[in-house]
Amino acid sequence: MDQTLQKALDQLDQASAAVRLAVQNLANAPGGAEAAGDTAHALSGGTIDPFVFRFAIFVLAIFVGYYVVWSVTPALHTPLMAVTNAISSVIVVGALLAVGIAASGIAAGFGFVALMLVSVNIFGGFLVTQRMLAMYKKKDK
Amino acid sequence: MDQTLQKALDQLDQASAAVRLAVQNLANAPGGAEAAGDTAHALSGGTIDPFVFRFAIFVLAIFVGYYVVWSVTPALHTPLMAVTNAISSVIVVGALLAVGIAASGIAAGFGFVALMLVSVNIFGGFLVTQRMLAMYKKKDK
Amino acid sequence: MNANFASFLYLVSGVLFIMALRGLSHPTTSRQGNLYGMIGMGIAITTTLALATPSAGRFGLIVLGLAIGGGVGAVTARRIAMTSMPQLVAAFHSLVGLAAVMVAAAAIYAPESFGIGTAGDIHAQALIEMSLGVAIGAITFTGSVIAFLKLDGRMSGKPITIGGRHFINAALGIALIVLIVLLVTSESKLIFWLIVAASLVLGILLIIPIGGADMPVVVSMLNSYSGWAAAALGFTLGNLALIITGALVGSSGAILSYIMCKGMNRSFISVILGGFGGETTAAADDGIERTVKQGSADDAAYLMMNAQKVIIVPGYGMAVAQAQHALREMADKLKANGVDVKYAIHPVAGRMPGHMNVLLAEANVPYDEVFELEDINSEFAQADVAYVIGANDVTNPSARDDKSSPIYGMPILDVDKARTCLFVKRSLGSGYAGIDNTLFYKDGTMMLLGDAKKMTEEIVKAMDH
Amino acid sequence: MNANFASFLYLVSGVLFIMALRGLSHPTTSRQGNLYGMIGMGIAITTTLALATPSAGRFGLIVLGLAIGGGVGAVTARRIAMTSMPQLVAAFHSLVGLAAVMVAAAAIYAPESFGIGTAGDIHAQALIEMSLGVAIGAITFTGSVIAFLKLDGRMSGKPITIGGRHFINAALGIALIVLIVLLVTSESKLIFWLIVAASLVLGILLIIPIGGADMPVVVSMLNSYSGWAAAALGFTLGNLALIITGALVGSSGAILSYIMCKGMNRSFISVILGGFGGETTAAADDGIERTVKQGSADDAAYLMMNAQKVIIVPGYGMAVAQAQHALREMADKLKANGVDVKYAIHPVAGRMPGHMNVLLAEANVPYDEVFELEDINSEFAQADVAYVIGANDVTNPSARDDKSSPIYGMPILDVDKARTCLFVKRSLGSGYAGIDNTLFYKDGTMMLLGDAKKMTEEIVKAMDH
Ligand SMILES: NC(=O)c1ccc[n+]([C@@H]2O[C@H](COP(=O)([O-])OP(=O)(O)OC[C@H]3O[C@@H](n4cnc5c(N)ncnc54)[C@H](OP(=O)(O)O)[C@@H]3O)[C@@H](O)[C@H]2O)c1
Ligand SMILES: NC(=O)c1ccc[n+]([C@@H]2O[C@H](COP(=O)([O-])OP(=O)(O)OC[C@H]3O[C@@H](n4cnc5c(N)ncnc54)[C@H](OP(=O)(O)O)[C@@H]3O)[C@@H](O)[C@H]2O)c1
Repeated sequence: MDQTLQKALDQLDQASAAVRLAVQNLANAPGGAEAAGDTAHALSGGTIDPFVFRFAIFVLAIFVGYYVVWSVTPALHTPLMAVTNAISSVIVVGALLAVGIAASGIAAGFGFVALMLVSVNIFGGFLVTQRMLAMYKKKDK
Repeated sequence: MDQTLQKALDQLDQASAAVRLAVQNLANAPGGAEAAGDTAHALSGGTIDPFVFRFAIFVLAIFVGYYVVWSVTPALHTPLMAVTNAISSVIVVGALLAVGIAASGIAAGFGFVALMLVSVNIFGGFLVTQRMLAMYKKKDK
Repeated sequence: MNANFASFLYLVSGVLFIMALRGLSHPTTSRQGNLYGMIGMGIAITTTLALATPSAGRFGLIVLGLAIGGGVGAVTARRIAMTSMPQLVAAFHSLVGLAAVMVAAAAIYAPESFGIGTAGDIHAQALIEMSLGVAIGAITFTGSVIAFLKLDGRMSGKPITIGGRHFINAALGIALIVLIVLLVTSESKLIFWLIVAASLVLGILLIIPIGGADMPVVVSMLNSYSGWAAAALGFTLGNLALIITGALVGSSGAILSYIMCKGMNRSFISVILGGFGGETTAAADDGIERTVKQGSADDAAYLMMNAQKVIIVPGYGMAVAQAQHALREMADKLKANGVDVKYAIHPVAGRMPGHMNVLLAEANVPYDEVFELEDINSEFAQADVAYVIGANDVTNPSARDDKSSPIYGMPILDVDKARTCLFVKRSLGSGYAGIDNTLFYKDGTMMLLGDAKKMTEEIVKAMDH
Repeated sequence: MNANFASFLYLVSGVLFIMALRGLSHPTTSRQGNLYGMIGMGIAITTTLALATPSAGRFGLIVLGLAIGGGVGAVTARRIAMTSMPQLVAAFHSLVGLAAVMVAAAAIYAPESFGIGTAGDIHAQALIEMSLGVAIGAITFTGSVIAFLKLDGRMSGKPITIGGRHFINAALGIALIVLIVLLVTSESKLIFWLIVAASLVLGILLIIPIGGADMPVVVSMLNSYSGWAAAALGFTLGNLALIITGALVGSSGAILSYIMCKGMNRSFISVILGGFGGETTAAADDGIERTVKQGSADDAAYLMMNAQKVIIVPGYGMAVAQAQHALREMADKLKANGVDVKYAIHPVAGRMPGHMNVLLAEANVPYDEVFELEDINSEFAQADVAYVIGANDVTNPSARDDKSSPIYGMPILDVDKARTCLFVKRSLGSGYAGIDNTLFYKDGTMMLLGDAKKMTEEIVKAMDH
């Protein structure tokens, strides 16, 4: 009996070891699968870090900014300063996130301060731009 | 003895079942972890389909193209046609891929044809542009 | 090579292509720009090779393909006459179109290698992107072939209009959509080739009804198409260089088409619908007796040598006659005699945007003597002679005065404001738009009937007497 | 909300911001553009709320924050005088800078909520991006506060130069880099706040040595900084709207700084190094006796009423005196009398790009009577009177003729080419650049000494006689 038991327990040990191995394999599986797809995935972008994409977007946006700002008529350079200021307050998305879902109260607090500050900008910036632009008129004939 | 053995085997069964469960959990783990990060990841872009990024890049590149082409001087519109033609042969990357690593021979064959065709363009396009541009000269004083 | 780094390099090559186009904003920076373009292409090719790491045999194939194509391209680029540019560009577009089809076919036959799934299980998104790419590519291919044939005179420039073609085209368009849906659901190679076939036919049908003279707009439009095809395949392959370049080329072609249409004061739609401007028609014989003052080369030489200021207005006829070198010689003679000589270029003179500029540059005319319409139009009033060589429509005052004229509203060069207006052309026939030019019968006009090159050479000779 | 769809919406809002700037290419499209900007912001906010789905309590907080800030902003926007624009923009920048710091702080204190890792295990990349964002944000904050104080006259405009400041700045810069490295390795909150503190100090030290008059360049530069800070946080949050907008704002500020420096013919570096142009200095008394022809309002009224063409050249003094409304009245009187009146604006007239244009627009001067330097400079030769009101440097011929002048090479308005040149200012003192204007002593010049507004009003009265 003892022998059989011993055998059974050995079996158990072996089995669990085998399973442990399988688990390990499985845990590594995603990596393994990717390695298999290899250059293919690399070329298709399957494994590309989103940072690369964001960086590309950033670079192209700088080009767009360059051209779009040079095409602004000098007569509207003051409104341009006001409106770029207004749109830079899109940082409000970070503030909203902090106030909305931050797990820590202190983070939510920072977010609330940020939210108040940029709200001044959002409303102030767009409205003052609107006020300025409303003044630019053509000769009435 | 039989009893003990039975017990041991039962234990084995239970153990393997538990491990199977663990394995399953582990297999689902990546998905599960993502689900936990939830809105957080969503906001950080962790789960964003690369298509969205590519689309953003595409849209911004259209803006850049719009501005950069309008800024081309009319005197160089013919070279512009030649050079855009040359750069559109960047499709060569697809052809290289097909010839270089395509598992199927027929795919490699298609790739080879494509490669020959765009090579005409790459060399022809840039060289003819160069030839044209070399002709534009300032008055020599 | 690391995939992230590769993507970064593809971005770099995209940016270099942007810099290439940016360089064209001025002749002095343009050569540098072209160099950026070449470097960008080099980076894209090297990166792909480094990523794919092909076997030695495959690598040999690649080198072979590049060498064959590159050789043909290089020789063509060296040999081609500047006046054949429109044809050349059309021919090159067709290659890009066909290559796009081939690349898509390779992807369908070996999806694993392109990372878009496995045979029988290709991602639906990739299939959609690919079928868009292949359809646009195939249309670009046959469309460009037709454009090439028409521009090269190997096919009549006459618009070939088939009854009910709009209906046929619409039916083909719908069929294409249905086929794409079928491809996504079935992933059948047969359907893939049906898409290719339908698109090839559509490409032909779309372009044959368009007259030869409208081909430049078509070539530019097809340029735009080849860009969108590249971008679509860029999405499939997840390649940033392709996506960025596709968008650039797509915008570029569209803008040039727009510029041409605006310069002709026609709508893009009317060009695409076709049936306009086939062969040049003879002068309308409306029964009214009109007198024309005809002059000789000697008259012209005398007039210009005694002028203070001469403005040269080249047009399509100069390109046909290859008269640019003779013209430069004539201008040199005049300048040596103290005459102020300038060139005035209408935005749609010739048959391609910038057509006249490149020909004048070929004849070594410095680009700072060549002016655009807005910059020189006010100077005609102070000019003694306007020497109009092979241009017609771009001087036609009916665009300014006659509301019923088909070109009414198109900006024109005010050659009629010059003291004397010399017209070098072979007949009193009309130009591209097929309408009569009342300027020929005006008091201050003198017609120099003959081939542009021969006439100019005779004038040069007469100047030596 | 689906994360992909949200990203798409962020892209849409980025594109709307591009359209907002694009609209400013012409006054007629500019209002539409501003509307696009508002819609873009609305989409960004709504999308974020839909993604985050805050609890009712938190939602209340958000509404409260928006309401408080929005109220303050709206009231400020309505009340602010147009002449105070430079200050206002500086003040607004400081808010964006501080908000960037606060957002970064929130991210450090609750990394899970921002998806950048867990407390104690924040991704290194996110930490780097964040510390860049927070450093630039903090510099923007204190820098803008100083700029605001100087522009608003609450602090002396004199450059405050501390000995060895370049050394201190360099040391602070190095300290910042070390701190960022430490933050990435330790993730300590203390170090985060040290970064904030060092950047706040750096912001002050960078701006106080710059003279009040150079503040516009600084404001524009800080505008650019606020953009880069937003972009850096955009990388951390993986938010497309932030990345795109940050790049737009960053470019915009940099280009405006460049335009200003070029217009002043100074290098950006020399502006940033500071120590230039504090208070306006008195006319240099070089011992040479020079005669000045002084006139009265009656003289000026007589001269202008009998002129055919008058060109008005406004400058900083018009802004100080708020003379734009009186000026418009004067122009109306002249026009009613058949005089041709135009306004000529130098690119750096006033203290802010487009400063004069916005003031004239406020006084209902139609923008098609207002011309830029290149477009009107040739017309001074045909003008009977150039009415220079509160402008000085932008007319100084030493920029054209005197190679030793600090403003040599800066383009100027050729008011000296007009038959008579009227200068309205309070003294013979110099302007922003602190250099003497030889034009005051020229034959064709008549000085109208006095406040710009009062003098113009007197001229208007005199015209009624
Ligand atoms: N540039 C573009 O991008 C573009 C694109 C599409 C369409 N177009 C159209 O093309 C036209 C261009 O105007 P254009 O004034 O340059 O040309 P045009 O109006 O087409 O006139 C060309 C003239 O050249 C003459 N000609 C032809 N061969 C000649 C030769 N060997 N020697 C001397 N004269 C010769 C012809 O008259 P004879 O037959 O009497 O000799 C003809 O009237 C416009 O209508 C424009 O809308 C331009
Ligand atoms: N626009 C920009 O973006 C910008 C940015 C940075 C720097 N700047 C610089 O600012 C300068 C602008 O030139 P500018 O010609 O407009 O101005 P300016 O050269 O600074 O001259 C302004 C003149 O206005 C007079 N003034 C001041 N208050 C007055 C009042 N109440 N009534 C009448 N006159 C008054 C002053 O003379 P009195 O004291 O004798 O009255 C002064 O000479 C340039 O040097 C430019 O480089 C411009």
